[in-house]
Amino acid sequence: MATPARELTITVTVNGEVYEREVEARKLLVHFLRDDLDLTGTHIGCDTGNCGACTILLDGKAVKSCMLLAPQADGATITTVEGLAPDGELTPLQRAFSQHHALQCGYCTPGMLMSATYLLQQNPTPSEEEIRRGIQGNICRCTGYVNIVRAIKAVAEGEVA
Amino acid sequence: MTSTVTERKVELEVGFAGKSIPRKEDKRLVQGQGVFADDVKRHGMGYLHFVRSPYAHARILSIDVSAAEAIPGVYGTLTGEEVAELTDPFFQIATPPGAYVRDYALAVGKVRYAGEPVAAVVAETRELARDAAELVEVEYEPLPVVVDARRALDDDAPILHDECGTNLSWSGVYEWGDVEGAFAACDRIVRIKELHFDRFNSTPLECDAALVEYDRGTGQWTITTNNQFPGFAAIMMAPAMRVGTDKLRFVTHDIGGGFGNKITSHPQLVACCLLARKLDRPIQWTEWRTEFHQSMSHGNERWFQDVEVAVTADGTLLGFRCKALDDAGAYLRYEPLGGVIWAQVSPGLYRWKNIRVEFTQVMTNKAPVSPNRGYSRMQHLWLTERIIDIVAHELGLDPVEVRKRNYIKAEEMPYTTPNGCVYDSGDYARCLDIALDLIDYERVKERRGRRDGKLVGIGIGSTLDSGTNNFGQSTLLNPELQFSGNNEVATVKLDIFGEIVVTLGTAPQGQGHETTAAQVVADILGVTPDDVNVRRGHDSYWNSHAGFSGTYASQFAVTGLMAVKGAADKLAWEIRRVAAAVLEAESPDDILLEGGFAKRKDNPEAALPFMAVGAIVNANNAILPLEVRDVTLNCRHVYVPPFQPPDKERKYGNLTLTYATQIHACVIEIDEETGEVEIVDYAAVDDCGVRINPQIVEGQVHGATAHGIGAALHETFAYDEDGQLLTANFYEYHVPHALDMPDLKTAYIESPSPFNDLGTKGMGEGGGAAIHAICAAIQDALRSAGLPAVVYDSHNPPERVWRMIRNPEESRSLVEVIEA
Amino acid sequence: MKVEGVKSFDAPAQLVWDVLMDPARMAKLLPGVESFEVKDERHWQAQVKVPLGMGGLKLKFNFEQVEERPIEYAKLNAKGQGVGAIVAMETQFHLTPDGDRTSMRWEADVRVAGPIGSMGQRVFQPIVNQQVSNVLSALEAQVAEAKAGR
Amino acid sequence: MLLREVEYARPATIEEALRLLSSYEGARPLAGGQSLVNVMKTRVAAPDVVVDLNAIPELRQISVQGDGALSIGAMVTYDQLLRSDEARAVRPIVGRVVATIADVQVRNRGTVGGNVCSNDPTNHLPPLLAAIRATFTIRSLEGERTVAVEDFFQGVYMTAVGTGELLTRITVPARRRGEGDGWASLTLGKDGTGIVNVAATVRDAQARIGIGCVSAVPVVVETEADEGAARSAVDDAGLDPPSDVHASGEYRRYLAQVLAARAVKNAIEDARR
Repeated sequence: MATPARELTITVTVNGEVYEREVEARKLLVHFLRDDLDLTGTHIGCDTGNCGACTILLDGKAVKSCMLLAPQADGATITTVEGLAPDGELTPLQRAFSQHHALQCGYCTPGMLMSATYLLQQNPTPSEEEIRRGIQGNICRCTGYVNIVRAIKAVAEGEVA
Repeated sequence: MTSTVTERKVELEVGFAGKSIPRKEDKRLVQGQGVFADDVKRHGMGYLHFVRSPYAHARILSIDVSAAEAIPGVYGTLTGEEVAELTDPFFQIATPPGAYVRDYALAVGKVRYAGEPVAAVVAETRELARDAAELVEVEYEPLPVVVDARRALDDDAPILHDECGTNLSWSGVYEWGDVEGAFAACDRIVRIKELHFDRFNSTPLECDAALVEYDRGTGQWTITTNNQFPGFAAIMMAPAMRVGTDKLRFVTHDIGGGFGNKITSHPQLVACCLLARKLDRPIQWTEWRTEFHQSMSHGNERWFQDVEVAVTADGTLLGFRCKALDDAGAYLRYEPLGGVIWAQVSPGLYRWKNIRVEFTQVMTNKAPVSPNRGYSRMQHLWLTERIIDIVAHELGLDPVEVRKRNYIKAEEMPYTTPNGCVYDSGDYARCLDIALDLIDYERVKERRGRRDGKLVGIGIGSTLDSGTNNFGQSTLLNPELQFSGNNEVATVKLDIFGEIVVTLGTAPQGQGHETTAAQVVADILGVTPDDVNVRRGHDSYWNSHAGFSGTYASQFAVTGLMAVKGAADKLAWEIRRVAAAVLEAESPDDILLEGGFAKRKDNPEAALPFMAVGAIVNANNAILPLEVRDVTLNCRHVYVPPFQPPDKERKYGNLTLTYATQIHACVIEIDEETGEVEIVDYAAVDDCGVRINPQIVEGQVHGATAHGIGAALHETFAYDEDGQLLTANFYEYHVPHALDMPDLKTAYIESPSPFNDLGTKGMGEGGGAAIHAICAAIQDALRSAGLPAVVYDSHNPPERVWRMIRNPEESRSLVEVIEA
Repeated sequence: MKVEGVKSFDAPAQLVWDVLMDPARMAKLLPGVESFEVKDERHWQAQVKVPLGMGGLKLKFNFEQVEERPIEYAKLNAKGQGVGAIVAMETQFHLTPDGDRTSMRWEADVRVAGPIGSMGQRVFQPIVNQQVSNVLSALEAQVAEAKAGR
Repeated sequence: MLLREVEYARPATIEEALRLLSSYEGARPLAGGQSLVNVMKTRVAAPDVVVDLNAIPELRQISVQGDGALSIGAMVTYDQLLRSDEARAVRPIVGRVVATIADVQVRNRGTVGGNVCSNDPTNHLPPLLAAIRATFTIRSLEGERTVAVEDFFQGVYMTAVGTGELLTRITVPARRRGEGDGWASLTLGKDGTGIVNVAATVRDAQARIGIGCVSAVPVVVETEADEGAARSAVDDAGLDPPSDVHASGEYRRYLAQVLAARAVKNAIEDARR
């Protein structure tokens, strides 16, 4: 990709599956996931990179997919919310979110789960303060974060199998 | 009343209702398998992008779409001129002058707020649609703007709607009791010159969106959208589009939050419909965050002026009078209903009997307002709570004592307010005591005042969450309107293989209707919620809706669940009849529904599985005894709450069915140098009668509190003098994130509503309790530190607090106490 | 948003005035001018690309000379239209000769509409101040050139 | 969302990047993209070519130089920096401040080079690097030059990095004995966008204060290492901060004084450690 191009062919591994696609250079990664790959679990809640609804794991790191161009993901490995429980067997975080009523409308939930998953990978036993810092980049308008924090804490404390 | 009522046997206290079972919705949502409006795709669909006005007020001289249409991949455009030919202006709720407003799907001739759509472009991709939108040449002649409601009626104020000849949309005087008498009888009159309730909204994380298809053969549109009140959208859209409401099929799936903000998307939906027909292809429209902030559903901004309160020496409140000046923004899309909705809670939680409000609503060059969580009552309840704290501080009384002295008492329930509303049940003083215990009031109150650079204060917010509208209140604004009462629909059926299927008329946005409906049905049919399939969302094709169907105004627990209960009761009776006939029981009353079987009470061995009942009626009915051949096992129930039309002359009558209570208490610390407010403790006590799913109720309390905290400290839709929105995205419009939110302590009592069989009350709006509590706490912190400031605005960012600390007299000068 | 100031030139008022009234020279004052065209003696048009570190902001400017009183006062309006931004500028110059120097009092009222307007004035205001100072130093250079007969 | 058409290139070396930047007019470097991409969404900025620097390993290095100074590659992410033992050892304040920038996702992607080159007045690093006297190494095809902080920041979104040039690294002098650094800010929400940001460093009873959000470039004030002195020095600095919806110029001017005093206080405490 050493010479500038308006359209590029990219190869991305998403949730274990390899996709090769033609994309416009200007296409945001989140639109590529939602519109081109039809992985609509990754949501869009703002224009400014504030809300975190589009959070995914890019090569293992939590990032906001609305602040990357699709071609930047060429060669990368991505996990989206659809990839958390590929065989339908929910992760402890997914179960905890339901048990603790950590979601209402469910729109921020995919991004929130990706940030929480990343947090617990980095720090399996976070304090409440660390949990709040870990999800600071994800806006939820329904829950006031109260039950989200409780759900993550429950997983960290091993209360959710 | 509370104690006695809680002991009353409420049918659903046994079984699944009343339990915090995990939600049926969650499994799909935690896996990203929810279906939101922007997720829906169709072959050959075109993406719509609106061309929006950069000016807050301007004449449209010309619009040239040729350059846009010339681009390959652009399917077509729509302009205001076409809209004005193809549609009629939307129906207006107001009497003149507001009635003369001509509101269309796109600006016609003139733009009246920055961000108003003037044209729409449809193209093959989202990006291309925006590229083309940039090529639409619009020539404007900018006009002077009015952004301050207090200037809107000045002689030299620019007029938004020439047809109206004024910026006044509606005005009316409400007077109940003997106001003059109260002011004659009082010991003191407390005057408050002006208070301001700020402009914000709940900014649901998902913006408005729709996928609209047009069927040339039938002339019908299918509108797959996240509009939360399809009943209202249909009433607005069909006449404007000159079609019957059945030509508009509304479908909702999962909705990413609504909070009232998704009620008035009908203009955009009309634009989508016209383009779907014009271009003969599905139209996909998704609003972007900046567009939402600039153009959708701001909350009602309100000024309270010349407030006068009649008080006796001991702090008993006799009454108040004031002017309320409401800022509707540029168009009346649900307004002027805000001009009467507040009257559901006219005395707040207090016993004063004498109230006069001169209500005036004006239009300004700002985004149109629409319902926002706590709609119109929140503004008024903020006033009553401000009054309590200002009166208490000015008269040297304890805000807690003044509240308790004036609260309506539990033994007075049901309580008829001065304007004829009936507060069904509640125990405010008890809720307050619980809230105060949760923040350890007795200990904390010793800490108030100045403490190493911080000012510590305690605040209380007591509010009502009135639910289940009597739409007859609209006739208090416009006697000609033919609206009254309310209704909601549900169907419950037993399918051929015994599957229980429920459809609702509501359009939930996270309230867990699938779960609570299943809990109610499960108890009635003797199954588990897992056995009950509640269909997601709303679909006109289910014929499971009525005129007021939707999810708004805190009513599902009453209207929605009573419809579900009614339908489930009917189905249970039909199952019993079939079983009685087949099992040769004396009567259906001898049949018991349990574990998915219809059993003879006298002989449980004689049992018919639901599958058999479903199969016989649906596919083997020749064996059915004649007397039960009328059974359909497909039961529809329309719940109609017990309302009378209100008295238009006296503006008197019951405007809502239930009144949930929210009493909040908080402790804050203010950085004395910077004015920054930090919440160090927060408690919310809720009383919404019988709770079908306590965890869901608690979640609503958390969410409403977070919205209040955001509005009180962070969120504002601020405009500059040219009418440009200064907080048009989440970068400038800061919503609380996890570090901004304190952990919340919650508690509850249950005062069942005597006015419905479930004993439930609608809830979820929270009446803005957090705004009232934080404003009170700021004033308490300043007063406790010897600063005689008055909190005069609902929104208090650091600089405003800093100014109150530096110059408390400035805000204090808004208030005077007169010895009567 | 209003910005104003006083600038002194080492040149007689008549010369400063001529520079201000000369579209060709005005063209050289604007930041990032890509094209400049004189419609008539009162109206000019320019394509400018305001240099922002993140890539220029392209605007089409229409200038109108609304008022002038040789050689002490002139008023110039400019309306710029670009993607996401509409800029309206009202500029006034007051010239007072002092000896063989000239002091110019100037006022500019800049109004911005469109997305950039909502981008945050804390970003926008410094940008305007900066562009204005660029224009003024360019003006100084033009005056110097004119004085040197170039 | 929905950007203008743009061309994309992802060079593997600095030379390649420089060649691209100098051969295409309207080419912009794309660092973390946490600011640039958002501005491109508004279409206010629309570069013709973006040169993605994310595949140039050389720009991602953190190292300690011979003189003990910390060398931070322009493409080092905030996350990388706040985890870096070198950074913690050489100049702890850098990691402490970077840890409060935006949120986890942005810190995983956002880079120090992007932060200083965008030079949004609310950015954290400009006032901090001004206070601790960082220097900036800029490369072009012609060669390399080093710029002092005073000359680096030139305006909003404008720095000494010219067209065809690239910021390759930032050098932060090591904290010497008796030296201390402090930070104080008032933000939109906790750890949010700065309303006013202040960094201070003290040494030999002298304080050097860098103030952000009050001008197009960070303002530097030098005075005695004393809270009161800092307050009045900032007062005398005659700041004329912009007003916006979050704060008036008057309030920002006052906050600058209060926060300068706090930053100096923190720096003095830091010096004792």
